[in-house]
Amino acid sequence: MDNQLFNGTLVRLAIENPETDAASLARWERDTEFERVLSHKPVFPSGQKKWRERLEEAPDERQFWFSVFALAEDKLIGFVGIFMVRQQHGDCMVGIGMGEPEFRGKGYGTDALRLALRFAFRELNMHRVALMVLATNARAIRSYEKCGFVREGVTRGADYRDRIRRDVISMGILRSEWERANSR
Amino acid sequence: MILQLFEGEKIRFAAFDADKDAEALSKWTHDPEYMRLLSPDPARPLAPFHIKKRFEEMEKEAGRDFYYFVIRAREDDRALGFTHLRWIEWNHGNAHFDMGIGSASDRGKGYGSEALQMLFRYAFEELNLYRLTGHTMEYNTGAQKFLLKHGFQLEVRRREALQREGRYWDGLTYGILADEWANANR
Amino acid sequence: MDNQLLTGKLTRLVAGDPDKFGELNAKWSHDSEFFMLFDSDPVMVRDAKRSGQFFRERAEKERPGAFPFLVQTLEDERLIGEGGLWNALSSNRDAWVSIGIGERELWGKGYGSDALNVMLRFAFRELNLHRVNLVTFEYNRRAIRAYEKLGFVHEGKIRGGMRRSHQRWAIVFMGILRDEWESANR
Amino acid sequence: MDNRLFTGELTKLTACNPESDAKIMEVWHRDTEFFRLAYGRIAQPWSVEHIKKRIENHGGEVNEPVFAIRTLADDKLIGQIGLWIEPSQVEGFVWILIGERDYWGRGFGTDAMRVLLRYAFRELNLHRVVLRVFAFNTRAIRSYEKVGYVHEGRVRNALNRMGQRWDEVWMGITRSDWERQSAAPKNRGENNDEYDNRSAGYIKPVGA
Repeated sequence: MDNQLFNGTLVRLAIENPETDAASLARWERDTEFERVLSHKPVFPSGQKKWRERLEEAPDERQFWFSVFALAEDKLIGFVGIFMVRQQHGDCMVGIGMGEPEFRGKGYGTDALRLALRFAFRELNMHRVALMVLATNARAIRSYEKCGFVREGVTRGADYRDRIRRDVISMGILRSEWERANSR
Repeated sequence: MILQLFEGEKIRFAAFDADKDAEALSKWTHDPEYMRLLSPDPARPLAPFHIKKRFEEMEKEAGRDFYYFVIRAREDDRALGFTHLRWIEWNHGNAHFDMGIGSASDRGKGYGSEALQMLFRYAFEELNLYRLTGHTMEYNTGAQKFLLKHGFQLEVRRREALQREGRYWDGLTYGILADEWANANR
Repeated sequence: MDNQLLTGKLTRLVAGDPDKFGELNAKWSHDSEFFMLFDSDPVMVRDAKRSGQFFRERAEKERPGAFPFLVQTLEDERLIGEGGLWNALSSNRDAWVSIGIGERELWGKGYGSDALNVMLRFAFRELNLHRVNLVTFEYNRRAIRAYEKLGFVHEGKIRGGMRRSHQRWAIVFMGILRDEWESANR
Repeated sequence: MDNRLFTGELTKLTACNPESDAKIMEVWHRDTEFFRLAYGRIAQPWSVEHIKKRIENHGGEVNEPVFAIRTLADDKLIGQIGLWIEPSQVEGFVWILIGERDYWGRGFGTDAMRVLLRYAFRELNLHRVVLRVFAFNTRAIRSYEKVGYVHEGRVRNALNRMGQRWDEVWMGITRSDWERQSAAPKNRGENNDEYDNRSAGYIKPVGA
């Protein structure tokens, strides 16, 4: 049995702690460059109090959000989550955001994503995991491809910001593809 | 392209935090000049309790469609004022905005101008709105100059719409289209 | 535009959180004479917590036409009394006013009259009211003289309407019109 | 004083009755031409329950009177009219909708608006009344002009409807506009009841 489910090589996943995590989330959301890549909803600084309330909401079985800690420094650097879980279809989505800029582009995100996939396939017994990413977010797309995600479709001009329309790419990975990618 | 929407040079936009900001807003409402420049409603001093209550009511009434920012000074993070977008009609791309700089000593330093430019960018480039509407009063010549300087046009004059100091004053409505702002900033 | 709307010669009107009203009323309730002059309900000593709760409920249910104030001295910013304008946003353009100085060592020194005069200025210059009503008790002679000096006119009384210390007292009604106040303050 | 304050020449203003009115109004709201004349919001079908709640939630407060418009002849519910009174008690924001199509363009809306204005100026002591109307609603604009409203400006391109941008037209009527208008001879020679007599003093006893 794999008891290191939540420990990777560079990061570990932990359940969110409203007291401490809300402060970081409130700080990260002020970086709208980061926020706008992350979500299609209008960015808005909802503030620490609101984040605290959201984190304290009772978890439901359709979404599982984790805080991502850098192992060496034991520092909260981002979050990752499996959400929109549809048990009867074995389908879900994954979302990831590396809040601390100095930990981006160094493999921490990819490692956290791998842990989330292991959780989705091994623990939640999902059949597939999907995600959506801006066509212009090349670094994220490379990380997803490294984890075994395949492009499944494009919604043309779905993101509209700064008076520019951008495509949104949807990617997915099946359990079989994930098993193969990880048995090598 | 501007990537940071909430960080200006001299100011930044922050969420309203009842514990931190109710005190400052309450102090401003004790200045009749501030209250009378801000709204046609009867000016009255508000305690922090009332500030929080009003904010909750505004939030409940508009649900998600209420974007309220506290304007904070970057130098010492003190609250300078507020600005918000309200009554948003997504199907028409319409919104009303309001803005206030709390203490007289903070006015005339460019905080309002920078806040308005940031609000324009947020309204037209993040929320993709079509136009913005602002209101002021006949005796508030400062606000009128401010609005005209930033590209607003006078659209409606409601004759004798408010009464103060024993006489009637007109209510003024100003509007600006997204393209007009974009062209002005080309 | 008058920017000293809420400031008099000796006092200014400020807003107060329910807890602050509760704390002050609890303190002043131990001076039975004050409450006999200020209120018709049987006097009772009150504790700050329960008193605060009472004012919180009052604030929750506050109707738009209610304008409660605390009275603060200008020289040392002490909170020395309370009052307010009630039912002030009616189509009759009138309102009820109340004033009480809790700190007894300041009685008879003009603080009450000054605060009441500021409230009348607020009523006539900001709320554009036509008249202000007040009710007091026959034995409150010092207050009645002060109201008369401010321009209030006796408009009627309920003979023997109150019973206190084994005696019947009249409930006294007084009123002042806007132009009467304006000429008194020319 | 007069007990016919809420009565006009073709209509009368009555209290709304959520139970019976909501069923009738639900039919009105199926008609998107009506919906788009009356509201700027997104047109969508409203259930009877939804309308009942709207009636119950609005019109209770003293600063937000809402009336049902009924015909004098047969007490038929044909529309709604309401006022939102600014906290300063100086200005009232009026809105009117006539739901029954076959009563459009026959003076019923104009009559109801006249009754509302008399109520606003005589009973509520407002100083002025203002309204917004969409530029494509030319029939309503003409009706408001007949009643005495003055054009006060246009919010440019405020509406995005039927594939086109439309202005929002703002019209206002002050007490003095209204006194002048109601004292002036009626253009259609309607009879002059005591409310429109030339003497400014409406306190004068009836018929004196």
